[in-house]
Amino acid sequence: MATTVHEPPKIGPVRGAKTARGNGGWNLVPADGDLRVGERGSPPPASVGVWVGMAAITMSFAAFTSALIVREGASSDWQHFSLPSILYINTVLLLISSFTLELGRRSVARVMSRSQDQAKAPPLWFYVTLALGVLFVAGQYVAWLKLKSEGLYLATNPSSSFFYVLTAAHALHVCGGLGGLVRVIRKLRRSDLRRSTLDATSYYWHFMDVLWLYLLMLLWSKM
Amino acid sequence: MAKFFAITIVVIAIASAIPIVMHMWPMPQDISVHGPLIDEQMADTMAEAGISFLAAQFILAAFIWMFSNRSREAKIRRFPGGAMGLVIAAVLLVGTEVLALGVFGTKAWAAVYFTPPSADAMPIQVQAGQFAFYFRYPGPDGKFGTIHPDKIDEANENFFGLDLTNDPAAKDDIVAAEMAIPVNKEIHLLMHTKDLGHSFYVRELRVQQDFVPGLDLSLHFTANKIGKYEIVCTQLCGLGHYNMKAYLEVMSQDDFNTWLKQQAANQ
Amino acid sequence: MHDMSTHPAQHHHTAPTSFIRKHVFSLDHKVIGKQYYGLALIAVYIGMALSWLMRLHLGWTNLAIPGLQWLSKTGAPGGVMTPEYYLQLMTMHGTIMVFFVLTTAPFAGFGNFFLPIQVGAEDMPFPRFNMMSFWITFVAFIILMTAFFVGDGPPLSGWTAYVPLSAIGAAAGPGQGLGQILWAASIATFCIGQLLGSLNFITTTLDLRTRGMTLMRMPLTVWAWFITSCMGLTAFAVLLPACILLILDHVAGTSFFIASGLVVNGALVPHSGGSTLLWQHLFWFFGHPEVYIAIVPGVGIVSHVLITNMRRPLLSSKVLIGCMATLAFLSYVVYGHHMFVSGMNPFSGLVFSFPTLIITIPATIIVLIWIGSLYGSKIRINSASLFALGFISMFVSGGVSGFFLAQPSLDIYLHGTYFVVGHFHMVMAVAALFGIFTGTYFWFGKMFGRMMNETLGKIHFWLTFVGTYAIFMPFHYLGFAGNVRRYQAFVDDYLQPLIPVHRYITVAALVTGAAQLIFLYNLIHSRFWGPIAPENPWEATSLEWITTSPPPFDNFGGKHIEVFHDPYQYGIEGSTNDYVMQNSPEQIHTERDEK
Amino acid sequence: MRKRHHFVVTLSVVVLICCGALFLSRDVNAAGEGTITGTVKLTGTAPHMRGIDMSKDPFCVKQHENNPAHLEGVVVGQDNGLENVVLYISEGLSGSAASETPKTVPVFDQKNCMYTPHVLAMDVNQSYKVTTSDQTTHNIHPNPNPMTGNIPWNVSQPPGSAPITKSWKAEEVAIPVQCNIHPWMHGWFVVVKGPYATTDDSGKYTIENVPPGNYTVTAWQETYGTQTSKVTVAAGTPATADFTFKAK
Repeated sequence: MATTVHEPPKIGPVRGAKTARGNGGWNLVPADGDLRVGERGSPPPASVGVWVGMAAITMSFAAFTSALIVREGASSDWQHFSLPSILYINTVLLLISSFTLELGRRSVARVMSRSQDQAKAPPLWFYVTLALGVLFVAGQYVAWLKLKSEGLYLATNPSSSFFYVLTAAHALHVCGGLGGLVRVIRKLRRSDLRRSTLDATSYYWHFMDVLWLYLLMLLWSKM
Repeated sequence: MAKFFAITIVVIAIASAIPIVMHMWPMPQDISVHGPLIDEQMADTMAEAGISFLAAQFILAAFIWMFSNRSREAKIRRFPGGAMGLVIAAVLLVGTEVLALGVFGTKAWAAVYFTPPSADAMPIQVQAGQFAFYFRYPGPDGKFGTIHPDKIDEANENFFGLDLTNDPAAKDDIVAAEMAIPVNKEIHLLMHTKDLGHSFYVRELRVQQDFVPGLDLSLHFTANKIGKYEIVCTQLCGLGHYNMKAYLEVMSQDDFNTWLKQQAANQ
Repeated sequence: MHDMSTHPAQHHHTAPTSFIRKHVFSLDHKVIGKQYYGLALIAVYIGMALSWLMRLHLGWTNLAIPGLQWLSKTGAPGGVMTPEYYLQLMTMHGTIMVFFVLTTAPFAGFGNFFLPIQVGAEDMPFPRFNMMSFWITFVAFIILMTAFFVGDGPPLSGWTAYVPLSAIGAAAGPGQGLGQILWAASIATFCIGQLLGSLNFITTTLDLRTRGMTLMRMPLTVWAWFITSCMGLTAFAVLLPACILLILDHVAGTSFFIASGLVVNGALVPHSGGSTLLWQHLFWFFGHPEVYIAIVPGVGIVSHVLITNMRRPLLSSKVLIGCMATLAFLSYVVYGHHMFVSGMNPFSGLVFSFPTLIITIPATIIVLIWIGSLYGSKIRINSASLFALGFISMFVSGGVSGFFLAQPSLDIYLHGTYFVVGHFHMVMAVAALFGIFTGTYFWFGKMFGRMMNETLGKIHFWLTFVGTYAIFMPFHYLGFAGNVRRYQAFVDDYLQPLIPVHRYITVAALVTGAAQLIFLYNLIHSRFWGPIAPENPWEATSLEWITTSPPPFDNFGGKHIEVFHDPYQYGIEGSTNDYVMQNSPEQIHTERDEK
Repeated sequence: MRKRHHFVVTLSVVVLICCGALFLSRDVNAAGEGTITGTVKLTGTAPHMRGIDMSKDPFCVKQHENNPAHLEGVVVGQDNGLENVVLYISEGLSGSAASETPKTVPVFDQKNCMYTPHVLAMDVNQSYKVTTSDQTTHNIHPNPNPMTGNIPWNVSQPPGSAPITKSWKAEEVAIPVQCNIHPWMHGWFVVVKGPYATTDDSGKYTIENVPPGNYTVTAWQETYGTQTSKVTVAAGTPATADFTFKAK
């Protein structure tokens, strides 16, 4: 809201009269009480929104987890199997992608903070990240094929069911992240990328890492 | 308008209370040993809930009556005690109230669920299925034959999927479509469901328990009044849910023995 | 600093011109709010029609309802409802009402329209998400409706869709095949829509408050919507996975919920080892917060309207907010009280029982704050305030029956009877609807630029208020008599004598339902021919009243809002008007200042 | 003018003759069709059919106060005649004879909480009627084998509600029918191609309208399965095929 200038508030005539008692129980700040919205600007919505979104996603996966634990305990038909080793490669890919994204973000941020106009050409790192992300999803798919070849299908056993469901859910969210990344690159090209969008996207991406590490641990301990 | 509204609230409140006070649709007479605890608890709760209901509605009505459509000049007056007073009052009054209810309620709950059935309790198995109950008595050997779901064949009345050729325990099991129990004898009811979630509800026994697929629960109770009562299903189980019922006959020990002989003969 | 100081809300400041962008795929939170409200309106009348059919059938079981056979030939041959069709209608009634009325209208509908305005924002931070949120919800509604017309109709497993009934498929009963899948798909879609909505609500509240709008200066409605969206964010995020697992059990042959060795309709079910209670836990972990998602916005709206019409602030808004937050929090730790007799460990029954009883404390405080604030106030009687006061009465009536159901020992007797039906209709359905009516009569002018007809409004109120008591109080009595719910006919011997009561309820329901047509007429008529609404018809103080009715595209016409006061500066004496707008810079002396 | 007159007359004469010919030929055809008759008996002691406990539904109990209901897996009538056996032609039918579907509509009634008849035979695509004579709601739930292409259905019939008319589009011996509301209610739909018959309480049956030829007749009994025998049908004289099932 910096775009508009506004005059300092006029202080009106003081009414001496008493007001109602118990006026909501909060104390009156006469004027410009809270300036967190205004010139100094609030944390832009994107970076708040992304946290809220991550909270929701966390909740969903918490639900999946509790379902998994309850279902495992529900009966003795839980079949253990060894995770396809490609998962570990995928993990490394994802971690690296986070790193490259961070490099890209830093470089763009540097330009942004220096001058109004921002880097026209999106740094190479973004494309690397994109590629790694795609590789990760593809890798997950390979992992599925591996399980299929072992005769472990979605309905074979609760353990395999949960494996597919969890990996699929996570892969879907990663695809969302990829979408965001593409958007960032496009905006950079059009040079109307907002810092907050960039940060939000990268937070989300790192969150996908953390989530995946958690899932890997869960699967590793349960499968 | 406002005064009329206040009156309406009072009238509705009283009208709502009358059927309760007059016992127009009372709970049926209790026939179980643990029942009195529940009934007592019900009465206490009714008293407390009723009082708070009437009090709240009356005060609401009174204030609407007193303070609506006042002149613009009328002064806004402050509620004596203010918010904090109310909060403290609420926490103390309601807090102690619900705490008391909770503590005493626990007694009734414990009477049903925390006490193990006595050693000489009579085991009866009830199997729920769309949309009927079937009851099984272990017979002379006192052992239930194992249930083989793949052997369940209603067309030939093998409701429990018993293996009558190979399973000695199953041979003398007595299966009936109604439940008969001797009076003043503790019953240990083993609950099994054939297909979906159902529930076992006998108003007079003050007993309600769901059947959970894949999870065999058990109940125990003692009926102390002879008579014929209805067992109904209270867990939505499909199109015949409303018609899923059976009869519970509480008999004297002798009548029960003869009844059991009859059933044995029908097998 | 091109980005830090500006908000995306300002990035679509030029109002759209094309009809589609303006009224259909609009990014404007106000249009989206109206769209949600419209959806709820359609849904609520469908749901009401369903309840009429159900009531008729319960009163006169073999009654041929003319025309019903056109809705479903097999479901109602010659207009006589079959048992399965009754249950199917019941399921749809519950699902439509809970999801597409009680969640959409007070939360998504009014919230979308007024939350940004009341915090002085120009729009939601993520308008595209906001638009998607509505259209996804709309798709969910369409999916649910199609269930009426496919295969053997909608599912019959109730709005709780307990497994394995809902997971096994067509063998379990009519509608349990395709119908049930559509149901689960619809609810899953709905969850996504509401998650996007909640995301917007929370971010708006935290982020887009205008200059001077401290958290403690937000109107109570904003607080209510904020708390609700926090609940929505967590609750729907749990229901979504649950629905996915249900669909997989249904179509992909997995066994999350279906136990071993089930023989349904003479055939052994090919699943094994699933946990029946797992669904109930997941569902009710969503389900109980959902109850508060329905009622908390009502609490906010009612407080907002009451204060305006009492011409004084509440005794303590802080306490009210605290109570709403407590309710929200407790709703997650009490959900087990829906499962007292469903085979949980009896000890956990106790564990869930106490917090449930504790909930009555914040609820009581809320009521006491309202009643206490009524004391010594200057109540203005109009349709809005009547419904607000009616809400209090309903909230109390529905609340006290909670005393019973909170205790497992009494739940043994009352669980699964009409007592429960009476309880949740009173406290959740009717109370929430009263909240919606309150909001409608209060804000209609602001939303549509024309005032509603007060006389019709009052007639509507009297019929509804008396009618709902006439319908739902007897439900409790039936419950004490042990009348089991979800029965399409009362064939049990002990239920025969209760049939007259059901007939009476049916009549009451028909009349009260008819009264809602007055409301519909009032809405439509006022929308087009009502008197033009002034900017601030109720002499209210919060920000929605400083702009035109209806507000311009950017809410305040580019004018910059600065907030100097708490939202509810009423009862200020010694001047022509007894209130001070939230954005007026004049200073007020309170006794607190003098101390 | 006269010419046209002639033409009209001849045309009408020709038409008349053709009609007559058709009419007569139809007669001749019918006269040419034979029948297969016989008896189905049971040897050995019939298994004990357990009584049915209907105490779940007071209405049903009342209906059977004096005539207790029994299972109907094996129903033996006078001199060991086996009831509810379906006989049909499993081989040798010419396409036309197999394809034509009778116009009669067999009725499957729900009476006293039992299915009457217990076994209902019908032709492919022949429409049949399900009625209820009881004052309690019934539910009809046939479960055909999914492989056959017959579609299962599941509908309730409240007291006094209209009959349900349906038909099966594929041959299937036999489709179990049950009432979900009354678990003991079980019956059978037997869907066959071509002429069929069901034995009466004395085990007798007659398959009508069988064109002359050599056939294999199959007898189906729900408990004992099927038996076949070869018969030759000549115009006029009824061929006989008797069957004997052995009690296990």
